[in-house]
Order: sequence, then C-alpha cells, then structure tokens
Amino acid sequence: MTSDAVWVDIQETPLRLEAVAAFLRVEEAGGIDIFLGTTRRWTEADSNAPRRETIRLEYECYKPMALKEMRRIAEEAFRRWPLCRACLLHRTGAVPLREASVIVGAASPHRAEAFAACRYLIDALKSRAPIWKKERFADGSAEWVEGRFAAGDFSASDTQ
Amino acid sequence: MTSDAVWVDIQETPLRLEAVAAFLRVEEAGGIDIFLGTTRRWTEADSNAPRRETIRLEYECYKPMALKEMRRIAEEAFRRWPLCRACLLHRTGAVPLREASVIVGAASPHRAEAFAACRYLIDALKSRAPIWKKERFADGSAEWVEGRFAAGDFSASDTQ
Amino acid sequence: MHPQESRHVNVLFFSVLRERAGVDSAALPLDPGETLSAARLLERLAEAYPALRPLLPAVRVAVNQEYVSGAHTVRAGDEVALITPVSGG
Amino acid sequence: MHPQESRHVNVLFFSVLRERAGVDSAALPLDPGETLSAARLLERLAEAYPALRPLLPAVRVAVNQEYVSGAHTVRAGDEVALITPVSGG
Repeated sequence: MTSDAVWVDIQETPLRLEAVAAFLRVEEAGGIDIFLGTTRRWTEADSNAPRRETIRLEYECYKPMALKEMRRIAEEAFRRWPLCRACLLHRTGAVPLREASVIVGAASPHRAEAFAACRYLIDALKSRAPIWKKERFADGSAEWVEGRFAAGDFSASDTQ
Repeated sequence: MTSDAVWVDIQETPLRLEAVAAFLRVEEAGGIDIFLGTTRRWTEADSNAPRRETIRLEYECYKPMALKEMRRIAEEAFRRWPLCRACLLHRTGAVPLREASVIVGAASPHRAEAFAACRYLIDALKSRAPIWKKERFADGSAEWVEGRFAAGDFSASDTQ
Repeated sequence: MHPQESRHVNVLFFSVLRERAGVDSAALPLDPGETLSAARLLERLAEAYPALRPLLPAVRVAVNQEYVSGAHTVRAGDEVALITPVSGG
Repeated sequence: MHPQESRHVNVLFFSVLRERAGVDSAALPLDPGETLSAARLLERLAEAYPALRPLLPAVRVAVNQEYVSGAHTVRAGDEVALITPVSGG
C-alpha cells in the first residue's frame, strides 16, 4: 500500500462524488463500492408518536484526531482486504437535506472485497471518528444525536 | 413503489455517475450505496502462469430482455428492503480500461439496507441479465468470459 | 390455422453461440398446430447446428424475454433466446 | 523540572460536553512530576464541572489523538479529549 492509495479529508464545503470516483477508478480495480450518507428529512418515531421532520444536520469534529482515525481505519481495511484505493471524506458545519455528510469508497480487483471494505469503512468511521451531529428539526428544536460505540469499545471509566 | 423510483438503462455511451447520484439522492434517503464495475487491466493466473493483460472489454446483450430482467431485479429489491430508489445501468460495446461497464445503486433510509440491496442488484444482474463480455488481451487474443448462473438456476436441458 | 399466422419459432443466438452458429437468429418451422418443449427445441437446434451441441447443457432458454424451464411449451410465434452463462457487469 | 515545561493537561470538550461545560477546553493543573490515570482525570473533571458527571460513564478518553483505556497514564503536556458516543456520517 502506498500512502497515495488512501485519501481522507474533512471539509466545510460540499463533498464531490466525481473527485471520489476519479480517485478510486484505477486500472487495477474491477469493483468499486461507494457509500454516501445523506441528510434525511423524516425520522419515524418508535411508537405511535408522529414522525419528526429534519431541516438540516450540523456536524462538529475534533479534526486532527478525526483525520488520524480515518487514516487508521483505511489502513486497517488495506490489511484486511486486497484493496487498490480507499477514501473517507466527511463534511462539517451545516448539511442541508439530500446532501452528503460523508462519502467513503473502496476499490478492489473484485466486487466482494470492495463491498466488504466499504461497509467496514463507514461502520468504523461512525463508531470511532470523533465527529458529532446535531439534528435541527422543523419545529425549531435541536438535539445532539446519541451515537453508539461499537461492541468491544470500552469507556474510560472502566479501569481494567 | 412508484415506477419512477426505478431507473434501468443500457447504452453504448459512457455511464454518468453524477446522473446516478442525482437520481438516488432523495430526501427520504439517509444511506446510498453505489457499485461500479470497471475494466481491470490485469488478471492473475490460477497457477504459475503469468498474469494476463486486458486492453478492453466488449459487451453484447439481448437488450429488450436485459432491460426487463433488470427491472424485475429492481422490483425484487424493493419487495425485500425498504428502498427509496434503485438503479441499474449497463454499457455495451467497447469499454476501455478504468471505465465503468455497469453502475448499480440503492437508496434507503438506513445504510444496512442500502448495502444489502446494492449487493443484490449487482449479483442478480451478473447472474441473470442476458449480457455477455468478450475480453480483449494485449497479446491479440480474445475470449468470451465464462459466466456462471446462480445456484438454483436450472438449465433448459433439465426437463423437471 | 389462419394463413398469415406464424408457423415458425424465431430463435436468437448471442455471444459464443452466435459465433458458432454463424447466424444471429434462425426461423425454426413447426407443423400446423405443433408445439414442443424447450428441451426438445434444444435437441432440434443441435441437429441443425451441430457446433452448438457441446454448449447446450449449460444453456438456459428464454421465451418471450423470460427464463423458462425445459418443460415449458414453445409455440409458433414465440421469440426464443438461447442464453449461455452470462457475464455482464 | 524546567520552568517552561507544561504543568497542565489540556482537556478538550466537544458537542454536548462542550455545551454543558460552557467552555471548549480547560487547562487542568498538575503538581510537579504528578501523573494520573485517565479514569482519575475524569473524576477531577466531574468535580470541576458537575454538569458533566451524568455523561461521563459513556465517555471515552483520547490522549494525544488516540483512544486510551481508563488505566492509561496522563502526563503534563498531554492533549486529552473527552469523546461522547460519536454520531458522524
């Protein structure tokens, strides 16, 4: 793996899918999987409560660590699957409806590995990269979305 | 599912990823997975034989049935997962190195379903859509790529 | 039977079958009122195009653009396609 | 100890912790040569910022931009971040 086989970035501006595809489309690759996380308008309620309407998401991050963690995640994927390229891009600040807050992608000679690696990239990013989102609702309220650490993570209040 | 939630097409011209993303990015979606199958330069040999160098792929199809089969596959995915949008695009004729012969994508409120549906779309397309590829090698030779029907498919020489 | 009505099954060949048969399609004549199973149709094609015979065990048949089993009844006017294992994507 | 050397741990707060603490960061003083575990550091922060206490059981600690366990030794000059369950993407 050469270091230019990985691209990670965090930016305030819209993420550009074409740039992602141009980075991933190399002649060693036969399968490329790209995932986009976009701002969704409606959230179904758990019970009989009405669904909630989101007007935008706002992202905050601990940027230097988030970039390092994203690079570590990409390197883990390279050790686990035969990849040609991997990328993880995240947007911060306000992300309107339909726009992407995150794009991750993996290029591999074959498709099964591209899918597995891409899924790994987004799952690991969502459980480990220090990035938080606040949801702004149409009714004027706002709340930080409660994330979840992956199974096997520990909280620092455990001393073992 | 409304019929404009599915987009299938077969074309001789390069596939446009931006058009795919524009189709999939709807406000009901929170996760979008897109797969691109691209022309790969190198094929590793099975044993100690040298790897083979591909210069391009050439695709031939039974177009009216391929379009119907692609639409049936999308409809199956809609019945199986809560999808907002699904698309399957295939290119025919000569596809140079690095370019996409196929793009499939699925948009869902959540990412697990987007991944599962996208994987289903490409696997089903590759085992059922009547589309064939001929591989052109750097040494001047060419061969039809031997595909495989999915387990559970039957050949018509079985009469049961 | 009405005279304008088709007395043929139109059979389409693709990829390696097309190259081996040397034609894109063939009109297989049926007797008036005759039908035959998809499996039997493959047998007739093997007789007409011996070069196809080694490939036919792996072939699936589509009738009117839908996969069918070997027991499916083929009628005059049907569009039949012989589909070797596909490799799109 | 050299006088220019840091005698503080720089602690960073994000999202809900930042809002509850009312500050983006805090410089936690250490005695000369003192170290403490990440778990003990959380205890001190709970004393300084009682509003954080209910959230701390779910917090992970990063030292110098890497996750650590509660037993990890924190030293003056370290950059410590309190990371509530993340929700990026």
